[in-house]
Amino acid sequence: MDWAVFATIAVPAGTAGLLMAIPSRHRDVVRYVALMSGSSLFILSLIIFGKYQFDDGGYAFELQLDWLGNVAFLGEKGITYHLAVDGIAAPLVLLTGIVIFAGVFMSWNIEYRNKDFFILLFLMVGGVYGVFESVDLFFLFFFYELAVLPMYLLIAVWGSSTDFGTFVRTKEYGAMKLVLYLVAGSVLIFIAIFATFVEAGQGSFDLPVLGSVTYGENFQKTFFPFFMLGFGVLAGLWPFHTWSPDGHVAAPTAVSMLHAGVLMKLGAFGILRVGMSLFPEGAAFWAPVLMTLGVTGALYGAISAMAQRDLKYMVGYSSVSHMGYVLMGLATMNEIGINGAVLQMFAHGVMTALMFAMVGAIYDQAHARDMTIFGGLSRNMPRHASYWAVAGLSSLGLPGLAGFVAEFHIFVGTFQADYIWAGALGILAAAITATYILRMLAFAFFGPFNERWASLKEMRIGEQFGGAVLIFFIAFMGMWPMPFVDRIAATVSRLPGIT
Amino acid sequence: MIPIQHFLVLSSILFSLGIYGVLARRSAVLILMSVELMLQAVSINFIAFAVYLAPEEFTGLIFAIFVITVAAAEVGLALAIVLRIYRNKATANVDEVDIMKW
Amino acid sequence: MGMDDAWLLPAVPAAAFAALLLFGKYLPRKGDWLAIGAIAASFALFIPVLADLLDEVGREGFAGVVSGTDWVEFDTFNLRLGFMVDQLAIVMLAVVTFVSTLIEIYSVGYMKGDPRYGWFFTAMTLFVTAMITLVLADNLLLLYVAWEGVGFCSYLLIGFWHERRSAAEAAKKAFITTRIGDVGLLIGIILLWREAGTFSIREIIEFAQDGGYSAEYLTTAVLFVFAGAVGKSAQFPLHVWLPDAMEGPTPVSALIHAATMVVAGVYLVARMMPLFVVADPVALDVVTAIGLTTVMLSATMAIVATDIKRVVAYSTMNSLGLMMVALGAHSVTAALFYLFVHGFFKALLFMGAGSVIHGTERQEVWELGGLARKMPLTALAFAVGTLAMIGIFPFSGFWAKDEIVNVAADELAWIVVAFLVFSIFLTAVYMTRLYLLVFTGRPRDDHAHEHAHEAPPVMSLPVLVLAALAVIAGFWAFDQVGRALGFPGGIGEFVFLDEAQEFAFPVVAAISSSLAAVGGMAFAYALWFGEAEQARQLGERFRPLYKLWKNRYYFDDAYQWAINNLVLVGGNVIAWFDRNVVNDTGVDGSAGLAVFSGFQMKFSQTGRLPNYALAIVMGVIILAIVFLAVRV
Amino acid sequence: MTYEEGIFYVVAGMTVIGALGVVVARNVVHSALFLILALVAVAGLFLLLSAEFLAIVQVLIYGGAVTILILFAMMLTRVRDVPQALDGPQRPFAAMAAAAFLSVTILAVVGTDWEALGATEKINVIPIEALGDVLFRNWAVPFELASLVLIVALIGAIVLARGEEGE
Repeated sequence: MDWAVFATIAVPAGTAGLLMAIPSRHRDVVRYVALMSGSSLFILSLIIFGKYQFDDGGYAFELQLDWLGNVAFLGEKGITYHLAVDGIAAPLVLLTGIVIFAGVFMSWNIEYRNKDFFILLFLMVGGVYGVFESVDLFFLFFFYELAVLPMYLLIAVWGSSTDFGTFVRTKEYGAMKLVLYLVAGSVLIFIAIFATFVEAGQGSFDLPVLGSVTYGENFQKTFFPFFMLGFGVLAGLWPFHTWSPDGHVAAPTAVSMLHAGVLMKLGAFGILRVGMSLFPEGAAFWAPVLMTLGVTGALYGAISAMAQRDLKYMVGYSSVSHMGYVLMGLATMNEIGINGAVLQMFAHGVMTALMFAMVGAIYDQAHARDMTIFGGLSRNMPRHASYWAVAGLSSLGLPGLAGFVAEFHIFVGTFQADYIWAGALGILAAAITATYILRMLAFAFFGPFNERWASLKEMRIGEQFGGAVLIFFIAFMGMWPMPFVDRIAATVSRLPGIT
Repeated sequence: MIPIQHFLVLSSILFSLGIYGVLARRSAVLILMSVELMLQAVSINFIAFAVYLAPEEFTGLIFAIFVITVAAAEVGLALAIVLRIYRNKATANVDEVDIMKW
Repeated sequence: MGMDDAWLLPAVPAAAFAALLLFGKYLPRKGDWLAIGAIAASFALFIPVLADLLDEVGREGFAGVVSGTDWVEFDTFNLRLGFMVDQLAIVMLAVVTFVSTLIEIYSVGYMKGDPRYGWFFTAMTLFVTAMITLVLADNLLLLYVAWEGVGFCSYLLIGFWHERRSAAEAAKKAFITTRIGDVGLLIGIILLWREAGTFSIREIIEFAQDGGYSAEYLTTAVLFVFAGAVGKSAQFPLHVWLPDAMEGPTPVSALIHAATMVVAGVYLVARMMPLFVVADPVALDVVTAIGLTTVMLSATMAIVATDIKRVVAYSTMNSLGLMMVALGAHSVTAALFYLFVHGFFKALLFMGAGSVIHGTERQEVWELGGLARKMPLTALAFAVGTLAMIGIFPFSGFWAKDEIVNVAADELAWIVVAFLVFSIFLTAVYMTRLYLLVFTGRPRDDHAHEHAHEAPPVMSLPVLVLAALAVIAGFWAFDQVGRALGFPGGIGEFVFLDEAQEFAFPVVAAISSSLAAVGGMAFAYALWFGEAEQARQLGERFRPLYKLWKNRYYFDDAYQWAINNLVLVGGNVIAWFDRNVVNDTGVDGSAGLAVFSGFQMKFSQTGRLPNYALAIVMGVIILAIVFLAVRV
Repeated sequence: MTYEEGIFYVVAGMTVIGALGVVVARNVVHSALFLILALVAVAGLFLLLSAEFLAIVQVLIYGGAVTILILFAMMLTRVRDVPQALDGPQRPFAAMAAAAFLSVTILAVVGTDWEALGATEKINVIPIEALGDVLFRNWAVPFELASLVLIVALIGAIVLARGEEGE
């Protein structure tokens, strides 16, 4: 099955190529090609996740092709196309498969240049898979950029602007801010990658090779922040989070789903895979800072979400809040906390994708996102309301759904790492989450039915199906987290510097 | 017995005067003339190095020949450009031609 | 079938819930039979478990049977789906399984014709699953899971008629208020784990008894745990959600907000009682103080409440406060005994109130009256419930409440006991008032009165069963009764903290509390019987007091004010900060700075050749100097 | 002072005077004439350096072609007709830059140990046959390329200077 990992990158790239060849007037052909590709990615991801042998937590599905070697400053294995999956990447690969699969359903009704939309979408997905699966820093960075850049066009062309009455947040603004922010982050990453490369002196960008070197303490302390901030920007690290609400709100549904659901995880994944595994001492030194920023983000995002009236802004800020938990988990530097962080990446990925999908589903019909003008929608849209409820309850940490398992691990890890104040504030933020989720449900779906929205109908069958897939995984992880925990824990326990 | 330093100092003086001319003069034609002075200085250097340092190889001399060749081409082209500017802007003063800004 | 198979108790309703959720719509009668069957099966399964426990309980050192499996585990971290059966759990289980079976049957009649009939039973089944899990949990994590689960079901069921704005708001209020307590509970649980390295309740207790925790640490932790109990059991200051929770259908109020879920807080404290004992005495003092405050607040508010269900809700708070006081006197026996009988008579009261509401479609007491003739069975049952609640000999409430007064007299300050006795007087006043206004006197709303009719048998039968239990359940206090039923003795020899205690009739307590109760009834009779003129005059005379009680001590207003002016404003401030300071100033500002400096710097591009040439020469000179300097 | 040095100083003096005249003359035509002086003097230096061929080329190309071209350009642009300042406002900076450059280069010249680099005491005479031999044997391709450059420059100059149709 070693080809499976390669295929997850080849399939989106091939889909993009194939779509280019289809004349754009065949809209349905484009849709079905996208669906085929999305389903095959979903199946491939399931295979990778299922077949990953978690006994020792090492790399599986390894594939290493030479690309550049013995040139200039590069050694024998200078830059290799080195793909592999470990226990941390496996759930995230699965997450990507789930979200793109559901995302295709949510994008079914796009009429405006849908061919180009799917081309860019699949390019981005290929990049995402590439980041999770690359074990070579050069290609990791390459795919990282590939995952970020199509976003600009996707938002600027297919996005939507928000009118706040006194001012307008245009989609171009959102797109520009998002891309500039993320590119600024990658500059830091780029510097740190080269610094590591030079310091290691192995003439190789291969992570296992770089990981076999022990770096000086001062070097680690100097360059860990580069990774922490550079990747952290994509993970919504406070106070570099403001691209997230504006960008997500401006983006079209499937892009929001992918971006909040998967791309933000790239950041946290990068901190863990590159920063913490190469620089354990640096990470230990900076962990209190990361913890503080993570807690601040968690609380701050939750409180901000409470003040939002726009559904999508609420979800956007809740992403900031939940990614704050992920960063808290990473900052604990112990196995429970980091397990929790990875679990939270998965959990937040599916539930935030579901939320964005539901916002999109209602926006398509109502062309409004202000929760206060709705009311009693559950009468006409009971499924829609219950999907919202599942996503919301998962995010407020209701046991039995994915969010609880993840957040609980993070809190326990935080307490274990002696950040009692941080853990307590994190739990408080979860209570605030309950406030804004229930407030939203009460505004939009409960209470007396607002006749203005009498024409709204239940979601399309495709949207229902896509949402049901996400719900299945939310419930699955909430009820039976062992398949995830096994894989994650096996790899996390191998990380250096973890207590 | 002239030591090499004599030639080098002389070429320095020539080059510096060329610099002064390029920076101080306004007319494009005068600037070109100053550039020629600088090129002369370079040629002197080349030949001096060739004669003093590596008499068995003729690289310096050959470079000087190329310098003269290219300088001739350069003067021809540059003066054509000056004429062109003069026809368009009715001046040959470089500080009056400043549309390539901002 | 024995204690090892206790996991079946929650598993059966869980399976029924899954089936109802997925296929409920397609089942005949929307699957109510499946829900009732599953819960009845749970109750049936409870009996062999009980029998097994009774076989074992006499053995030396018996401390419950643990079974179950790992849920999440890696390295040394381990979360279990573990179940523990011991005396405490059994008493709770008896109430939960039995009362919920009866209430589900009752609901068939009460909920008939509701558009979401099937959903009601689905949610109720989920609730029973979670509640049984809560009772059986052998570790704090599973307990927390179930704890949140029952809270969520409570949210669903309070908001069952969510088209009503008030119901949607009440559901939200209940969930968020209890959630605040749960923040404390989760912190407490993790704090306990942090030192002990296990979530297992038994191991934590052993760890604490071995002195594993420092006193301050343990006290802090148990107080956090207690915060969870405060939220769930509607204790002061998180009590505000319970009266509003009456927006739910009456069977929900009976099951969740009287008999089972709200006593989970009491159950939790009883479970963790060994920790409270080891901790600083301050912890138990806090429990007592909070319980007593709740008792006094609820008893006074109930006197002026006019909604039949709200009065019963206040009486529930009153009872919960009493149980907390009992726990404050570290008497698990008294608390659990009261919990046991309370489950029956409070469910009875709610179901009686439900029958009234069902029959008249009114719930304001001033619109009711004289129903005793129209609904004799209900009136009888309600009377039994009222007497039990007041604590009149020989109804079940009498024995349980006297036990509490007795332990309080033994363990607590005299002022506490005085307040308790006074609260019994108040209880008698408001319960009698409720009964008088609803069932006696002249009908105040003729239309409602004419339409009033006795509830159908499917509703009145469960009520009568509960009424019978409300009369006799208290006799379990006697050793003879306990032995006859197969228990080692009365409840004091079955459920206890350190050592079994034989039942001793507390004469002084009984007399004083009976006097208070009878006095209260007489007082109420004098005020409210007939046209209730005296009551109105009294209300006029003590206008400020009346208003204070009527406005529920302004707690709701204060909280609403805090939410509006502190929480929401705080949220808006942060959102404003994010938009204007972080984003517009920080982010757009730095972008603007770049644009501005670029705009300014472009003027250095003069477009004049000499300037550029000068720059080139300067550069060359500088490079030359650098080169020379480096070479030298 | 040997007789060789005497000639050097005379020729060098003429070069410097010519160059100075180019950059400071108040009249553009004077500047051009000074340029001719400087160029011819440089040809003399080439002779001193035993590069007779280059000296001839220098006189032919610079002394003849280039100066004529420049004088033509002056005529066509009528630079001399309009009375105006010949120096820009940047002159003080120009002087400073030139002085700085001069000091840096002289420092470099003086500070370098030329003997160590293999400089001979006297001028080595380079036979012109050998130069021709190398130029057309080893440097044939660049030489041809140089003629190509000249052709291109010529065509470019014509195109630029000719002006648009109808002008």
